[in-house]
Amino acid sequence: APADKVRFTLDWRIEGPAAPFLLARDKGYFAEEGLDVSIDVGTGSAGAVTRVASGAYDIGFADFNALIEYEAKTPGSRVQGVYMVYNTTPAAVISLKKTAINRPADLAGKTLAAPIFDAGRKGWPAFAKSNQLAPNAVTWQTVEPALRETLLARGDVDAITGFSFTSVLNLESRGVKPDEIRVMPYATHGVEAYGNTLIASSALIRDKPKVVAGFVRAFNRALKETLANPEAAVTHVKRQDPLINEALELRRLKLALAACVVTPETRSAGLGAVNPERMRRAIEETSTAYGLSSTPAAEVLYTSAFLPPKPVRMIK
Amino acid sequence: MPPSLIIRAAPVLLLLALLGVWHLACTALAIPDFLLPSPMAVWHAGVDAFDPIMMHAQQTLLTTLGGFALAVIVGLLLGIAVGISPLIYRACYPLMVGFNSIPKVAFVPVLVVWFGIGTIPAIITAFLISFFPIVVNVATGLSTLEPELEDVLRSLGASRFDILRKVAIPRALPYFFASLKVSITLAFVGSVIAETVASNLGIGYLMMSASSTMNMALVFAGLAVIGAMGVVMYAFFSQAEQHFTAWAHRGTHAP
Amino acid sequence: MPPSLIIRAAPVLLLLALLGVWHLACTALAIPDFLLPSPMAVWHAGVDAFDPIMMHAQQTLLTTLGGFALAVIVGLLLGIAVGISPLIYRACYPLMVGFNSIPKVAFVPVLVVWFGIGTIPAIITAFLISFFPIVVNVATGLSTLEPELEDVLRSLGASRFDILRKVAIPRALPYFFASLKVSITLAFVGSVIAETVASNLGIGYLMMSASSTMNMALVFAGLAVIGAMGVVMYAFFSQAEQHFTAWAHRGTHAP
Amino acid sequence: MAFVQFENVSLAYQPGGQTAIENVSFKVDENAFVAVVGPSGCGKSTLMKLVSGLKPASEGYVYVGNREVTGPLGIVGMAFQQANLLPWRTTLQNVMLPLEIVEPFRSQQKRQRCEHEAMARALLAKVGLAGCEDKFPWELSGGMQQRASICRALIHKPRLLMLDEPFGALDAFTREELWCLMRDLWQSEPFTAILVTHDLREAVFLADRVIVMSPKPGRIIDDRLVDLPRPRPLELCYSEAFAEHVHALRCQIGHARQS
Amino acid sequence: MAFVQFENVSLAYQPGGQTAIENVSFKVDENAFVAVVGPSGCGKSTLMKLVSGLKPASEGYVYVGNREVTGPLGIVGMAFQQANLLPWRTTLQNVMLPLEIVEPFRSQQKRQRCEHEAMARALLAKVGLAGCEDKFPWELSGGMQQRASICRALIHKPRLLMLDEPFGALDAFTREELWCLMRDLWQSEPFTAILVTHDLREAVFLADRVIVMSPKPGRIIDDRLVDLPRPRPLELCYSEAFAEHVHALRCQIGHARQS
Ligand SMILES: Nc1ncnc2c1ncn2[C@@H]1O[C@H](COP(=O)(O)OP(=O)(O)OP(=O)(O)O)[C@@H](O)[C@H]1O
Ligand SMILES: Nc1ncnc2c1ncn2[C@@H]1O[C@H](COP(=O)(O)OP(=O)(O)OP(=O)(O)O)[C@@H](O)[C@H]1O
Ligand SMILES: [Mg+2]
Ligand SMILES: [Mg+2]
Repeated sequence: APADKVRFTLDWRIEGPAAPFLLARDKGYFAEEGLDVSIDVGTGSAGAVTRVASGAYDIGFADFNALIEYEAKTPGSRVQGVYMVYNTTPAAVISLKKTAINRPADLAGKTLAAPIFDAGRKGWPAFAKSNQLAPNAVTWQTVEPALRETLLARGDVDAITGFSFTSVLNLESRGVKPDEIRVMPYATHGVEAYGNTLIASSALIRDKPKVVAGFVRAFNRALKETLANPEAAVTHVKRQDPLINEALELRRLKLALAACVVTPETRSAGLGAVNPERMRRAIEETSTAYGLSSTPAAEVLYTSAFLPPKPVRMIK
Repeated sequence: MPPSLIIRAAPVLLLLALLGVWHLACTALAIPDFLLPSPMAVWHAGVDAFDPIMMHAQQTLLTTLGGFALAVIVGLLLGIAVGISPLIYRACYPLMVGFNSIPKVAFVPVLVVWFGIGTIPAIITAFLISFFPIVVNVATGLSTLEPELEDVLRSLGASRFDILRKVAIPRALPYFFASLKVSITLAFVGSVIAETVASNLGIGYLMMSASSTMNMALVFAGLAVIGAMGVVMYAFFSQAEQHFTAWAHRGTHAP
Repeated sequence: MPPSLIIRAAPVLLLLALLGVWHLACTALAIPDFLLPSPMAVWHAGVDAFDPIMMHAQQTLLTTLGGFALAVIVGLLLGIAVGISPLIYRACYPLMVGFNSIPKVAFVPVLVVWFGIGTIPAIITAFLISFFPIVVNVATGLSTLEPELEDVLRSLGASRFDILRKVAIPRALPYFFASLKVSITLAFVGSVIAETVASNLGIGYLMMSASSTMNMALVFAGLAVIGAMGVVMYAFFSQAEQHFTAWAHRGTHAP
Repeated sequence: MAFVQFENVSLAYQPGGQTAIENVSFKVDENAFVAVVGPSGCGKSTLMKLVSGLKPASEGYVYVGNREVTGPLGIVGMAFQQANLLPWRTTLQNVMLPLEIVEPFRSQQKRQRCEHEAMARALLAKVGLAGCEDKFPWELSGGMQQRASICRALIHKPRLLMLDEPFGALDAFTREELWCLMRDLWQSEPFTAILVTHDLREAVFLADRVIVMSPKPGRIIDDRLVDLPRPRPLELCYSEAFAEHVHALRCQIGHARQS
Repeated sequence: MAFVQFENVSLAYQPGGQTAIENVSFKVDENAFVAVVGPSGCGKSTLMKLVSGLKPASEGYVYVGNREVTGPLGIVGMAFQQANLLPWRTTLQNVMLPLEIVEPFRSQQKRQRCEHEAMARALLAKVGLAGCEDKFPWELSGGMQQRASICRALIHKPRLLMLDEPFGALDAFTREELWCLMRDLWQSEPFTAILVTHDLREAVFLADRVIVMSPKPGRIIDDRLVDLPRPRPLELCYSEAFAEHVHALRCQIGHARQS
């Protein structure tokens, strides 16, 4: 039978964390499932959700919180999460040690820079609530993503929000020593939100569940291989985009895996799985933080139906 | 309806027609709101957020006009220099073309770091993006001056500056006004783009903020406001053009 | 050095001078590389990544030329329509101005949903951003046609189309070529911007990819390549202009 | 009905403004040669624009070839007062312009390109512009431009030839040569011609009838039959009868200017 | 030394190309009135451009007022063969243009605006253009444009007046009026004048000397003194001596065209 064509969109550019997708494609894991997957870069999670929801793409990789917001704003269940890749949100508040922001409480009255669509900035009320800060305790400075680390390094702002692995590396490339950086991940500061998930369009789930299952299976296999040997996985990133700095992307990949993929929860429940209780709380938390008018049900947002059997998903 | 009235109402009618097509397309093709909101949705979004939109629009208008004013001055001066001096023409033109092929958004971060977040980078971006059409058109207008008209002044022993002021520039005015129309639209683009990169104010910020909450109707309301401001500025230059270059358009009004 | 040689070498000399200033500024002010890399760093980045840059540049050049070709065709037709019909002028001009005040990058996501990411959105963006200067200049060129010249053809019973072809368009050529210079630069901007948002290929993608890993030298190398392509295209049109509008520039070559 | 007929024609350039010509009526028979004379600014060029349909009459009716003139006709050859050569075309290309527009030449254009070019070259040679075919208009002297523009008016053998001071920038000899050229062309293949001129000798030598206009507003104050026999040799200009016509016209114009 | 002096002057429009005038030498004394005649295309306008410094000589030397001419001088008033009025200025503004450029008027401009305007209006009235001050050039007839351009050449009372076929588009009466105007201006406040014309009667009536040129390439073939007494009334044109001059010049030109 001819391979099913699958249009897949990343949430962002070709970087280290995209390794499992590229690996699965290059090593023929998708092909083994009878899939012909094309991989396109994205411009952000919201864009990826929109792309899949509109039917322009079949499967995507996007922040679960963007999915929540999308579903709350335009109910209709066009997209569903099928495999929770990042068990925790990578969002974090990052500051320089010299500004003496040692605890979340020290943030009160400070200026934070972030793009207005940044997951950390949108999720800030949840972070604030968990750490007994008023939601309006900080002043926000809106900037383009690549600019926030520059402003922080120059001391124009006191802190930034961003994905920990991205911002730390960006700061280092601006001449900041790793030991000068303080990272406060949302995940370790009481925020229960999930991170990036595989999303599939409802139409695909309805019409070709086999395709979804095959994709997830192949991805799971690639993710485990990536966890086992990130050095080898990142070569696929380099192959896709020869311009990347392989060492840098390897660090980014390792940081991402360590922070968001390998967590106590995934160690016990396996990769891709979610805890229904936590999920309910996480959705509630995000809805409140984002100021959404409705709280979508967990079943609408996520289905575990396509997860491979637990043993296959287990990691050491 | 008498013909002159049709002509007057034409832009409004065409606008309504386009809105109608847009509306029909949205409903008929069931285009989801998050992709392309219908005109009604945009209208409601605009009305609901009227006050903030006006505040942001004011900021954008001011930065745009600031950048545009700079562009007119620099564009005129550079255009004159390029138009009258073959050396400057050869030296500067290729570089300006090269520079203008580059998306100005790439420079905004640098500007932000130097001038801080806010109005100044937006003004500079608006300037950088909009001066080139003025240069090109003014230079072309000057270099296509009929030598016969120039000779009238030359025979009087006029200085180069006199010739410029009395013949070359008036003759190049139609070119200049044509470039203003292009330039003002680019100035809007420039300031809005700069605002999307780094600003807490302006239509660019409003659009980013709206799109981050998937409020596409508000994004399009912002776009509509920019478009409207562009039209107002155009109307203004159009008046000026009619006043200053009626002689060149004399053929158009013939019965 | 004889004067003609100076004039020939002028753009290169000016370029070298600017690179010198840039270099000095970078070293003297100790501007960090992640903000504004020095010309040497850009050069090395460009040489190191020569092959991928060429591949991306080829993609960008092709999409740009595609969009630009569309823009020339549509711009000419619209410009002619606007230039000869007062009704179309009144109806379309304000809307076009409004439309062009809007940053085209706002439409790219919509285009992506319809056409997928890749070449087509980039071509369309390049087209959308670059047709307007052509419309404006062609329309201005046509409407400033001297009625005396038009009468020459009218007295022969020439059709409107004949008049257009034999008098109005040749007379408007200097305007047209001026607009091409502006338009090609905008087409590059358009395709690069679209590539930064929606493409796996092209200089725009390269720049985004480089900037997300803070390789600013590579970003600027990309910018330089775009600029160089812009200059090459300009040189091409410049040749065509000299060939087709020598009559209009006759004053410039007078001894 | 006459070939060209004006019925109470008035024209104001600005609607409701001053009239350039007022209440003008006259007829021109087919294949007649009519000259129009009058002081500067009296409306001669305006009259030409009305006949050729370049301007619509504000009042009254203009007929050409039994049809009311509502727009430019295809049968006219016109030499304007200013040469109005197209600066992006060489002299030869300028002269060949009507052949690209007017039938039947237009349809023959592809096949008979060489014949057309030969025609144009021959005509240019006749007015003394041999060797200037590939020069651009701005490389020609004033008189040469004027001659090129006469060629452009003649090339397509129009049924109605309109000449607006065609020889004003020429010396007496060239001028007389061109008089003879016009005379011979007209004699061999008659056409209707209207000639505006300030040279009364030219008017009398070439025309069957001379119309005299007065200024402010332009009106016709005399319509004089020139009954000199044809063919007319140049020596006719020194005859008694010729001088009499010229003198009479001169008095008329002098009169017109005073009033 | 004479006021205007040519020494073996040649000019080729294209470097190394055909010469428009070749090896021309002549002198014009201060306050002389010289006419230049010759067949169409013989280089009269070219000569004017050389005198006024608009074109540099390819060979030879041109002196005006004891200085070699290297570029346009400030002391010239020039009426071009084409009127060349600026289309964005009204007739009055066109006429006043030299006052905005030439000293001493330029410095007085602010204070004496009204006087200047009155001067221009008076001059326009003298050439019969009263009432047309606020019209744009394209609203004027050919002859009216030409008259406006003559006013522009005269307004700043230049020491050297250059007129290139200034009366070509005018009827005989207007033309004669302007002859008299020129004569009177020159008589009351003498200036050096060079007049190009095809009208030999005009040349003889106005000038002290008539230079005859021959074409291809332009050379001077005669330099004729017109020794008619001054002041010259219009009736002089009907005198024997006048006719003789005209006839002699006519023969010269006829001769020039043949060669
Ligand atoms: N385009 C125009 N707009 C307004 N008025 C005009 C226009 N053309 C001519 N006129 C006016 O109409 C009148 C007649 O002009 P016209 O050109 O017909 O004169 P003419 O007899 O040809 O004179 P000339 O012998 O000087 O060429 C003049 O008073 C002139 O000012
Ligand atoms: N700008 C120019 N470029 C090239 N050749 C020119 C130019 N102007 C004039 N000529 C040539 O120079 C010669 C003399 O021209 P000029 O205008 O001086 O003649 P003219 O005596 O004024 O004739 P006319 O009485 O017809 O005005 C002509 O052969 C003409 O073709
Ligand atoms: Mg006339
Ligand atoms: Mg001449």
